[in-house]
Amino acid sequence: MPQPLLRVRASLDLTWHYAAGSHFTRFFEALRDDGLILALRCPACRRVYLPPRPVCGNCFRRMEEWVPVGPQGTLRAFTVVHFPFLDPTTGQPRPVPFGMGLIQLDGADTTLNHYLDETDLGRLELGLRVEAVLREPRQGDMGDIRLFRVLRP
Amino acid sequence: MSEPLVFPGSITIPFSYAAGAAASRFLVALRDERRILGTRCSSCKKVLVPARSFCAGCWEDTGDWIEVGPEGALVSWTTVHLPLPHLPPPPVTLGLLRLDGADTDLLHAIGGDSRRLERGLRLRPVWREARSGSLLDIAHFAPIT
Amino acid sequence: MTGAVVIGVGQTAYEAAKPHQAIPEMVLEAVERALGDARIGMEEVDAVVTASVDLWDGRTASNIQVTEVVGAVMKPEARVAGDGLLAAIHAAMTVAAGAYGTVLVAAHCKMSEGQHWACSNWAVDPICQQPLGLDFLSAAGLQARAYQARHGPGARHWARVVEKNTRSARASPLAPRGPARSAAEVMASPMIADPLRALDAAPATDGACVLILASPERAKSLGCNRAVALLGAGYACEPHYLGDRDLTATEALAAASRRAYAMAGIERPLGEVQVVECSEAFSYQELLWCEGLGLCGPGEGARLLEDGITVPGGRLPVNPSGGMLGGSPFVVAGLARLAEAVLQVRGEAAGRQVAGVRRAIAHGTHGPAGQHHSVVVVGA
Amino acid sequence: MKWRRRVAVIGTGQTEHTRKRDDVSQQELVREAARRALADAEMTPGDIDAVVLANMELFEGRALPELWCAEGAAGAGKPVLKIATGGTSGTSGAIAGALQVASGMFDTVLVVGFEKQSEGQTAAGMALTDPMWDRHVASAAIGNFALSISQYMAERGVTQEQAAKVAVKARRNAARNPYAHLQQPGLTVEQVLASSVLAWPIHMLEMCPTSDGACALVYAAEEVARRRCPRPAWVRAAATRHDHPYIGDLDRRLVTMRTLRDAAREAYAQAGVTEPLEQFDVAEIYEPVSYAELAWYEALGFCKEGEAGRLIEDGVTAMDGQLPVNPSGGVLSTNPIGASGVIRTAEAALQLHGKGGQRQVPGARLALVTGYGVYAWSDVLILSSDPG
Repeated sequence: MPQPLLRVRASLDLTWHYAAGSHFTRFFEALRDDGLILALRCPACRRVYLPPRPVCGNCFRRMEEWVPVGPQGTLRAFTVVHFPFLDPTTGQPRPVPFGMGLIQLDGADTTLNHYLDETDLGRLELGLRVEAVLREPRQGDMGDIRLFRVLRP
Repeated sequence: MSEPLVFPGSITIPFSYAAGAAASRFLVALRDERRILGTRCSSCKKVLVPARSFCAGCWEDTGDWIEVGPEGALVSWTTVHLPLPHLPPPPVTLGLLRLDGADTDLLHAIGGDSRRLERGLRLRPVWREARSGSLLDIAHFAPIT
Repeated sequence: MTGAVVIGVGQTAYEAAKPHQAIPEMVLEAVERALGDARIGMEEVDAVVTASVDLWDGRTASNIQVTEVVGAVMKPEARVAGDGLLAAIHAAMTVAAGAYGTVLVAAHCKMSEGQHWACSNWAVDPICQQPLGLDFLSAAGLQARAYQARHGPGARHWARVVEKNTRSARASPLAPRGPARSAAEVMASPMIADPLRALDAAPATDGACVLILASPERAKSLGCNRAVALLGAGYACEPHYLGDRDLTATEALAAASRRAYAMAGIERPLGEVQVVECSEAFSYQELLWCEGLGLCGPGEGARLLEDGITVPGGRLPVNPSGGMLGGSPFVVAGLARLAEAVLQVRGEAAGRQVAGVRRAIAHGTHGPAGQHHSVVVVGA
Repeated sequence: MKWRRRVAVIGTGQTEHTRKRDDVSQQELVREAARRALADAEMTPGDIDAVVLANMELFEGRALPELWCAEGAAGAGKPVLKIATGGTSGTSGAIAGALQVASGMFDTVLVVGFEKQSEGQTAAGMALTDPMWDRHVASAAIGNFALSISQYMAERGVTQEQAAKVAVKARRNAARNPYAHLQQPGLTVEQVLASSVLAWPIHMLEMCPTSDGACALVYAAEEVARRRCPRPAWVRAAATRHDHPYIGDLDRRLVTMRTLRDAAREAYAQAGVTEPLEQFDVAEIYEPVSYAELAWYEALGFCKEGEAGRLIEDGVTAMDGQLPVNPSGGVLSTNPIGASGVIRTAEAALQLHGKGGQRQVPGARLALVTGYGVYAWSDVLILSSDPG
């Protein structure tokens, strides 16, 4: 009789409360209160970063110049995800398929990875113009940008 | 200074850890035979409990399987009074006990009134009726009265 | 000699919580202080070693959030999990190897953001110890009782460690605001893991610590005239199951100390070192770690305190900064001890300076009941 | 190479990597690889001065697993530390172990990388990114690569067929590697392109598996290496680059891959390599998805921008090509994440040891190793039969 091989189950179910800090606080307050998406520009290389953060990684310079960007932008990368992996924030598989893109908001140098309202591959291509669809009413977290809508001519 | 923005977050992921052949045999012995097994290191001859496939100190494979206990002597204990998500509601007493025939101490829950615990106190395992092949098939060790 | 010197030290204040700072902002504060202290710009830093633990931070690859603030963009970085002093020893080895001239070491932790005891249940093996609920608190309770049973010193002696360290912490500008604790207060605080009471445990704190190491040659070329040498370093790990270990002996700490002392040419630390900064996550541990560090024989840690040797002004003050009981977070504590030891050797430990420090010992530990230990000897 | 003293790999060992190992715990899995590496180096645990472990703990829901698993690497009582840097944990662990020996603090170091992904939820672990910014959209390696591949295909004209050829090469090579997880000697391009799409354009058969596995290697300082090993694999270069913390920061990631480019530039300079395609006899590079291998060809200077597709089509990197890439089958065939970087290093070393068996590249003397992690972290090592 082969030796039975047992497994020990354990469910990680813990909570954290993450301090947003001054940069994210300003970002989410502007998003919630004014529907504005704020980025930060490096004083040395002039690169405009999203999300805002304490320093520019290339120059190691603190950044203080806030720049409103978007809400429109250009699709720089895209995919349609089909594999249902477990979403650790919900403990449930994330519903598929969903479209996802790297969006370069007008005025920003970095891109933002977010959902697209399009899941038909045939209707997605680089360079498409997209627009942020904001949640109403906004609550001051990343859910306030629900997804990006492809602007169809 | 305005109220700081703090985001609540949770991580919810199930895990399933392979006990491995040696620990599986140890856990099956708890489940099916209500026996506590150790393994003897082929080099230093210590009887290691819980049973395992090798001795950490000598890094040699263990050889003989030896039943230990079921009774043993309390070595150390602590009664946790904080409500913690990974523990039953407080107070919960965890102890290290040296089972008869073993050369290492077993960690387990200790039952009974924690105020009456003392070093060397003789204990015996209290088995659960429904056993699933887990260290928790022993509900706790209770003082032999 | 380890072949590395410390040229810069930066610490944030250690506070019960830093709700206005995200982790990158907190770490940047320590980085800027360390660069200022070393009088160099980030362009002078060749490589980075970070210390962080993913579950404590509640995220994967927890060092990625500090990549930019530690200056690791387009530079080498390695994350050593566990304790900041261990990260510093590894960094020193990379300098001694000749791979890098300067290495920035950064450790961070915000204990206020997660359930730290519950998280530590996931740091013990999942088969035989985690299901029973063992965590760093209960492991310490088991060790404290075993230590008392073996050597005698109990709650009354431990409480005096808390009294000493929380009073010393008042003199440190970096320690959390809060009152010094009398031994009586400690012994009146609620029992949390019998025999340990609430005030026997180091308070949960947030903070970051950064050190900048360099080769002696690079330090000279950078014009650094206050470099403090890492004279010796050692680290060691004990078996994992508590039941396999002698919780009253400190085999790993003794092994780590022997290696560090041999490198630094120290025979008797009590006579040859002028200050010790050790990582006492619990009151009784300062007594046990003094024994493991060879300051006294087994079981004699309490007597060192009673004889006034380890108090401020004593023959060998231990934790004039207040140590962990004074407020120093997981992961950061060991590196903060090294920072304090360097400040002592430089004579710049504001408010907590010990007279005439030529050599200091820094100690870091992590794991259940001090399973892993790191020891560093620093000197002028 | 300006290290204080020479260091070589004198022994390697790994487990038979597979989807799920029920017969061993994480600790015992580590021991399996460590025993084989010590046997290969003809050493006992007492001959090892220190241990370096590599593992991405939270993928299996652990914290500080080195404190439990060190015993599996004969670490009880010894100096032990763990390196955790995403996918590069294994190569960064390999670099850390080499630097520790070069420092003079230890004469011998045992490095063990390990992962038991069957015990957790890898994609969920990977998706635990910045909680404020992109955790609710994060889609792990598959989602991230799919995004970058759409840019790479558009700018470099790489086709799905060319990418599928990489997967075919990998899985066929793996068929000659007893330790590889996925061995598919008869895999065809058509089968790859017919397999289910995980995230466009990535098909199931061109994405790495999740594996249970461990890999160990023994480093020794020069005098020990010369005494104990007939053909030491000398570490001639090691370089690491990390990058910005968000995927969106990385400008056209696979197209530019500045971290791999810069790490390779530094490593080549350390080892005196000017023509990588000609000088290297074998390469073990870290390719979690087929397209990544093509992007790495360009970043490593094997070819000019846009020529990677030709390289794979002309068989330049096949076992009988000018520069065999991933005789082991690579990450595409085997991916216990914490171990994968150590596997790359060990596979390069065993080629130089002449112990490649059916996957041996005849006469291999100069080997390239790369590691890839998170969004764009890169490690490069160069091993050589010539101490330099």
